[in-house]
Amino acid sequence: MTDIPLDTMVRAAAPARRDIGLKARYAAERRFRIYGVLAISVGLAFLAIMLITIVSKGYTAFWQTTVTLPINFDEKIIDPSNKRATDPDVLIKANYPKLADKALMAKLGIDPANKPMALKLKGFLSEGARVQLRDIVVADPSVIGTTRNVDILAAANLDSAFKGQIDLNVEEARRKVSDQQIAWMNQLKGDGTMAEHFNKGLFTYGASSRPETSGMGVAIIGSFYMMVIVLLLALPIGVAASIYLEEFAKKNRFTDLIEVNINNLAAVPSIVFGLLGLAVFINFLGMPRSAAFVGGLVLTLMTLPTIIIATRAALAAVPPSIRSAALGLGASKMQMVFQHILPLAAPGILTGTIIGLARALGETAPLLLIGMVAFVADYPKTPFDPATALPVQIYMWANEAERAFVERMSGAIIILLVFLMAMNITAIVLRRRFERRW
Amino acid sequence: RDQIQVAGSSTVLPYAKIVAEQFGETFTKFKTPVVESGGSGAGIKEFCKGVGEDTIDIANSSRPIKKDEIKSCADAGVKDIQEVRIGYDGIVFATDIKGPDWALVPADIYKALAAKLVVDGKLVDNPNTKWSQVNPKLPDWDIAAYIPGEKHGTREVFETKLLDAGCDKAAIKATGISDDKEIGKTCIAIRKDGKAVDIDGDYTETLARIDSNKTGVGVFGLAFYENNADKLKVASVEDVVPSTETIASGKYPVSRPLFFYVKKAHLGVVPGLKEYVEFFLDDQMIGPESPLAEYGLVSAPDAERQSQRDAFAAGKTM
Amino acid sequence: MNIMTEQSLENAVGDKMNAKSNEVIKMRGDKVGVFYGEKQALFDVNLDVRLNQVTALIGPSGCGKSTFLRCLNRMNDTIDSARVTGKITLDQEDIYDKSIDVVELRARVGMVFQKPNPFPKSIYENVAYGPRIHGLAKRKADMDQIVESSLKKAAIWNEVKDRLHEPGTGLSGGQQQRLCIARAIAVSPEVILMDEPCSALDPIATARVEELIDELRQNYTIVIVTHSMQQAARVSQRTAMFHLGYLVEEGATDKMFTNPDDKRTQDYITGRFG
Amino acid sequence: MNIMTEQSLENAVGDKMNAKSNEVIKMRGDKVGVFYGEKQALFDVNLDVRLNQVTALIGPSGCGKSTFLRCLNRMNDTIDSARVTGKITLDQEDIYDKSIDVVELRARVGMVFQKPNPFPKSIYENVAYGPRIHGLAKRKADMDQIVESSLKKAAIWNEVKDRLHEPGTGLSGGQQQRLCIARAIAVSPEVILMDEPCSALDPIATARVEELIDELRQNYTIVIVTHSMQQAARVSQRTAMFHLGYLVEEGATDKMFTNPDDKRTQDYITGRFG
Amino acid sequence: MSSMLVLAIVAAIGVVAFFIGRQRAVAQDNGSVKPHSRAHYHGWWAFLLAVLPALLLLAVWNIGSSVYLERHIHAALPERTADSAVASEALDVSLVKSLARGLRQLDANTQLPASFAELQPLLAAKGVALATDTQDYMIPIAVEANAVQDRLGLVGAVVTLVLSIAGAFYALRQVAPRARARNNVERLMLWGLLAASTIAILTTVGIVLSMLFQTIQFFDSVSPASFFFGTVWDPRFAAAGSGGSQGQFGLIPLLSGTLYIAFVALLVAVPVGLMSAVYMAEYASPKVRSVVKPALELLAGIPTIVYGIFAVVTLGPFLRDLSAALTGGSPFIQGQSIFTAGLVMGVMLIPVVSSLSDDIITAVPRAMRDGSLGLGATRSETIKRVILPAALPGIVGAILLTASRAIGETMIVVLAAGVAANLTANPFEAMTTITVKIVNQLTGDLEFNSPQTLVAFALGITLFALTLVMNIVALYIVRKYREQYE
Ligand SMILES: Nc1ncnc2c1ncn2[C@@H]1O[C@H](COP(=O)(O)OP(=O)(O)OP(=O)(O)O)[C@@H](O)[C@H]1O
Ligand SMILES: Nc1ncnc2c1ncn2[C@@H]1O[C@H](COP(=O)(O)OP(=O)(O)OP(=O)(O)O)[C@@H](O)[C@H]1O
Ligand SMILES: [Mg+2]
Ligand SMILES: [Mg+2]
Repeated sequence: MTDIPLDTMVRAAAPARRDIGLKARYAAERRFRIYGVLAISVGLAFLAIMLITIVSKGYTAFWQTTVTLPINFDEKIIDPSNKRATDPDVLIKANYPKLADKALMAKLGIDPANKPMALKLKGFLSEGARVQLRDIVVADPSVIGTTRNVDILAAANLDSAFKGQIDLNVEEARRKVSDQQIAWMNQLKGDGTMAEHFNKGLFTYGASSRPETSGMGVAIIGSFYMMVIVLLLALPIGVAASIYLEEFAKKNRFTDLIEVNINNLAAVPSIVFGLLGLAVFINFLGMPRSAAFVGGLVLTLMTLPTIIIATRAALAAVPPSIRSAALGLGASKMQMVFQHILPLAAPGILTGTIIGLARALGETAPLLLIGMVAFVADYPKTPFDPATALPVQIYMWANEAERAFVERMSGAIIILLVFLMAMNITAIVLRRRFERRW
Repeated sequence: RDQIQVAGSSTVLPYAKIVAEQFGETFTKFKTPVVESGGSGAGIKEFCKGVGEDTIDIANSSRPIKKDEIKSCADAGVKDIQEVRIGYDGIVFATDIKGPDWALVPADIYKALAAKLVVDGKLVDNPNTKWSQVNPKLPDWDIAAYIPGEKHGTREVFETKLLDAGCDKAAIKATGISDDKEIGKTCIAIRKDGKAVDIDGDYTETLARIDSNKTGVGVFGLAFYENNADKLKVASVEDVVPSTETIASGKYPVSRPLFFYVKKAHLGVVPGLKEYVEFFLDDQMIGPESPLAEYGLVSAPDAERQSQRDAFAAGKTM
Repeated sequence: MNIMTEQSLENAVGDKMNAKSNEVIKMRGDKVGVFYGEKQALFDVNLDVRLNQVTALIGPSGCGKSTFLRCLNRMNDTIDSARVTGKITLDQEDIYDKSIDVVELRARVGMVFQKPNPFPKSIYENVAYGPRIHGLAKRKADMDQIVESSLKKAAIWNEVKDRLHEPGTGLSGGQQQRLCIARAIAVSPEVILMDEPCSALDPIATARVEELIDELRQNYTIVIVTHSMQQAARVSQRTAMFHLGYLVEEGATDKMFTNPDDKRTQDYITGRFG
Repeated sequence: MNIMTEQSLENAVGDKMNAKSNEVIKMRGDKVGVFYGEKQALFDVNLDVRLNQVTALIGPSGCGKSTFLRCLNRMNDTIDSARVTGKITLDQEDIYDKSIDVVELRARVGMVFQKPNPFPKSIYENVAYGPRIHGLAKRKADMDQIVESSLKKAAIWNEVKDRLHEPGTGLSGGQQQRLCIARAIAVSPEVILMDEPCSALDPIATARVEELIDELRQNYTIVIVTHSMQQAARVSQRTAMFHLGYLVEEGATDKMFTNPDDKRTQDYITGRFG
Repeated sequence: MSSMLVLAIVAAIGVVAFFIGRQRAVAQDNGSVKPHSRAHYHGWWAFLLAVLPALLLLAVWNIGSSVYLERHIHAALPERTADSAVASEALDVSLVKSLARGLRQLDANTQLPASFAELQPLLAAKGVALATDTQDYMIPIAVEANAVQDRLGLVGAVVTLVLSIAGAFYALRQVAPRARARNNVERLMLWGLLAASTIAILTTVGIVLSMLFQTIQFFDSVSPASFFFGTVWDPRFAAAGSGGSQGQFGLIPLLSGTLYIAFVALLVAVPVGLMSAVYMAEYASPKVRSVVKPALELLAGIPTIVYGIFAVVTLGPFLRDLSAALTGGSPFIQGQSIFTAGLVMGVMLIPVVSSLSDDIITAVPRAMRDGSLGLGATRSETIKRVILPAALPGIVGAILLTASRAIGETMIVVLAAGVAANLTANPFEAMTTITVKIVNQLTGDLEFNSPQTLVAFALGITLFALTLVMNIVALYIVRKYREQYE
């Protein structure tokens, strides 16, 4: 019926075009969009700037200068009176730095008798060499008398100098590295004895007062314990609380009270949770100080609101039709929740949990009051042993006087950010993967 | 518990850390002590909580323990406290390395930083905006001083040794304030117009401020300054350049003692506690050539160090 | 099922209201009123549901059809603000009585909803869910048997028998609705409530479901809400007309559609409103 | 309006197709197809909308009535996945042409939705919204005048004239829908599209809106989607029957309801399905 | 018998009861009556009845017996005299208690010396530290206390086990086809869920309690009026010798600093966050959205200390130099300022605002959008005139929530805004906040029981009350808004 050509068709009157200010309105439209783009750019620009500043400051921390020296495990120095068979302490107390110094002097061609020269070598190699060499000998006393190549850490100042972070224009007396040391450094650099290696120690060492031997080993373990505790406690409790509030609770004063409480706890400054932890867990319940367990409990309380809020949203997103379907079949409410709603809400709950965990992972203030901002050199074997956490390590390094720590701090921030981003991205991917459109 | 627990002052923390680390390395049968930071107050508070496994063994402090605190300690059963003075902390003024040399006297500092000055016989808000107005010999820089915040023990030293010392009490009295206490208060009140900036963080933060404001003057611990001597230039006070020597000899006026307190009841109970304290007090650690001195601790004179060792060995309590 | 029917028959003896002996009253609403908070949505509804018959509830939107239907298996309990007055009996037991367990009630009075709402699980699991929570199958084989027979009764077996372990949500709308019916049947309810079961379906699917309802009537008592007069006419034996929360008229479907007593029924059926 | 009609009359001279000279074609769909993503929802629809007549679109749920309606003022543009093929003209201009501004188009082809959707603003502001964004009133007095006349045309003036500044959401459903109609009228559209405007209303409100539509026909061209055959019969001059995305049949309403050409139309109208 | 052992036995009883219960239920189902609950519910019910009351009793018993023990020791101690060796009665009791605990570490056959001096080395060898105050007369009391404790423990264990078995039997006897085991189990589960949700309240109570005591102590020395209405924050360092706890503890400068910084932060976060949310919800293609949204959310994942360091090291100097360049001389923006802190905090809060408002904007029904677009409005007109006004209450609620976050933030302010408690209106000067002072007063070298430290707790409670009020208001607004569309 519409197969007639258009021009023969009855022409409806085209009414006069009204002026509805289109030009100005489209300009406004464009402006509005630009505001939006601007807003987003501001956010992203800040993100980029922050990431760039942090990375550019910290990436050098992942490299560490070492000096490869042929160490002669001289029995005369380690155990001059040959008592090690009877007194194992001999191997522990021996003067290991001397071994390293001797090797270095040999390498540099310094006459050991030239005392003033030898003195200038002080502070070239890390004090950590003592422990490093001792561990080799204690593990295998048969090395005594042999010569081995060992990678000895350079002292922090030399490390900085090697990386070019020390301003050589400053007069020598004001520097931590002398001109002579620089010369030696260049000599060793030339023959490849001194070189940068990937800084494994940053991940394995515990706290130390020497930058080159300090690492985040204890902090990583401590943070790991705390995250496990938070996960084990906050997830079930949070989910249970959300289920109650979302599925069972009648709207009344009591549930309002809980709701206000939860929202409020999400906004309470984190240090206040530290006060709570100190008062309740340590003073009242007598739990140990500095322990990852207590830290975990405090962070659990801090994370709970986040998890509850996310879980409730996830539960509420499950469509009512699923609920009616289950109830209509004669499932009890409990069965409905645990067999249908909860599995369907799981991705949302997981996302919320990961975000909550990420937040807990980055938290310093509450740990300050329960003794976790501390110098801990030994690995914690259980969550009840003293430990620190990643952000705490950052905080402590930030407060160090030695400059080499600043570099480590930035490195530690990068590591923490990598962890956090990994968690956040997991959450985002999870959410995207399981996002359900009902 | 097989690990010594230490808490307290963040000024003492770096020294305690060095000792703890070396202690752990030397005495392999003991674990490395745990050293918390968190401030003298919080440290002493934990210390005074009682005796037993779940309380700390040592409190580091950058000030002497107060009477009230000793009393609270006793009330909780911590009666026998051994005080150990490990050395001194010098408090220095420093500017950016590129700046001119500074020579200060307490009166300069008072005139530059006090909240109120006596001008023409009247107590008025501090009118000085440039150092050169305070003392023509000082550079023509806007006053911008980064001083320790009130939470720091250093602040107290700063107030008594510099402000109070530089304060012209007679002039204040002449304005009609008769109460000595009131005068004392006026002397140490610091201006709040942004020229004097409290720093509650550590010296790193002060350094960051100087870094970003090249005409700022910062207050540092000697140790911190020495670690950053390539960035900072130190000012002399009363023509004495601060150094471990001048401070130890008492020539440099601004310094304070550092302490730690040991719970006697824990000695011989917590493994290694006694050894730790002895190790700490050894000249190897706090002597003039020791790592702590190298880090910036001002060693006490020989006799004083010896008396500390003797007092500890004798079990002298407060 | 047979046992129960006989029982109910016995109970029905002496019932004066029902003229024909096969018209046993399975459920009865007595002065049923429903409030949502302050607002009353249903007023004094007296309505009988007869055994092995299809009762259709018709009426304009918002007149309370769904509300009444949901009273019959206490689904209204799940709405916080809802409050039911009056009395509803199932085999002469008051279903709002304390002694009645609501879960058990819902197993006896099943429900099919307007929008097909299969669980996001496999077809098999959808059907097996009810029997599983009620412990109706001791062995896997029993369960297989229940699933198969339910799907067969719901006239969907042939379409899904090769894909029992694929998700139920992957079926077409009409298939989903029949799956939901199969799911309801699987727990062997005595009464099945259906709230506009075809309104989201295409004509062909609608026809299949209507056929199915007619078959199911042999074994189950069915109450169906529909907004299509034609559908009511096609599938039901009895029709109840609601308006603004009141039951306007109730009677045999034939009579309702040819010779209604009430003007409003007349108007509604002829499309004067709604 | 009168002028236009006269003009159109002139234009209509020589039109072979339209028997009656007043049947001017206002909008025309030519092989209109709509895809939602991969899925085609509408196939090759050729349909004319005649000036100053009410065209009803009927058909079972999901057959594409709303989809077609929303093509007429390009509301489908707001759905990301939607894609329109074919050609739709308004006064012989292709509305999907680059030269056509969609904002202007929608000012000319207004729309009323299934669920009354007044803005959460005052009644006055609801009606004034359109004229304001289009800058149709220079002065406050002009605006008052537009609001009043629109509300009058929508037959709701008397009910709201004393509460113009109370929120529009506080009205009853039927009033809200008439308010939405007033809102649409206020921008003086040429065509008004209505998608099941009465489905959420009670019978009395429905009757009032139907009356209103009949009155509006004098000045506007109206396209209405309805699932009630009776409503279509009551208010429309022409009816188009959709099924599964195809236009099954189109013609004068009288003929469609008494003597449809297509078996499916017949079945649908008599309630065999849907 | 140790509590651990009792726990293990109770658990074992529970497990056995579970299996018996389930078995009985299965056995009874002969098909004649339709069982009410499935067999495993009977099992669970038996388990729960065997375990829960017993555990509850054990907990109560343990608490009760420690209270009893304390009284017992108290009664046994000799009358206190004026020159009593020990400082206080409470300390007396706790000395005995720790002595008793220590004695347990000794081998059973050790001969107990009568004097503390002899006892101490024995205990020290076991790693038990005791206060030097411990008196000789305490030793027999401690021994006696241990005996009492043992007796109480034994009775408790027996009673617990009896209760556990009784519970199991009771539940098992109930097993019957029509018994409502499922309802019972579910009721208990419900209680469990309820308990979980009360943890939020307990946490709040805990927080308040952990600050209340010290707050009261603080108000003993400083009047509430001078705290709440004081305009000067200058808690003098309790200088040695000056004995001074004087000082001015005026909340106003801190409070105004807190609010000011939060305000600046919101000034940054709200427009940026809101516009991003609008753009993302209304304009951005799914692809852009899927990249930008997570990227913005990363901002929320960066630890605040990193923001703080960024502010001090990078942004602060930059702004100062910028302002110096602008005026061509002295900078009007200080390195540390409200502006810097607010800016950085605002950036941190962008994702908070944007994700909250995103939810709210998408919650505005599509009908609103269609209504406006259908009238020929452009998208931005629709957003500005319909969507945002409709979403306004929700957005206000979101902003309040964000504000309470801003108020509670610490690390950024410490680093970026400084610690000087000024009272100024100039945003380019330094100011400080309540949270900063809480941290500082707690972690400094201040005397721990002086008002200077205690004020931290008063500040904490004030802050807590502040955020609580804001949350209540926010919740109220959001609720009202929600009702509009439901
Ligand atoms: N959960 C509820 N809370 C408050 N009021 C409700 C609720 N559910 C329904 N109502 C109201 O109760 C009345 C009856 O609703 P009901 O859903 O029973 O109508 P209906 O006849 O099923 O309509 P439809 O044909 O649209 O499904 C309506 O006015 C409705 O607004
Ligand atoms: N936004 C969308 N995305 C994808 N598919 C859609 C969308 N909107 C509609 N459809 C599909 O297009 C088809 C036609 O839908 P339409 O809404 O036009 O039907 P209708 O005739 O208006 O039905 P009803 O009477 O239920 O309103 C349906 O199959 C529907 O599922
Ligand atoms: Mg309904
Ligand atoms: Mg439609």
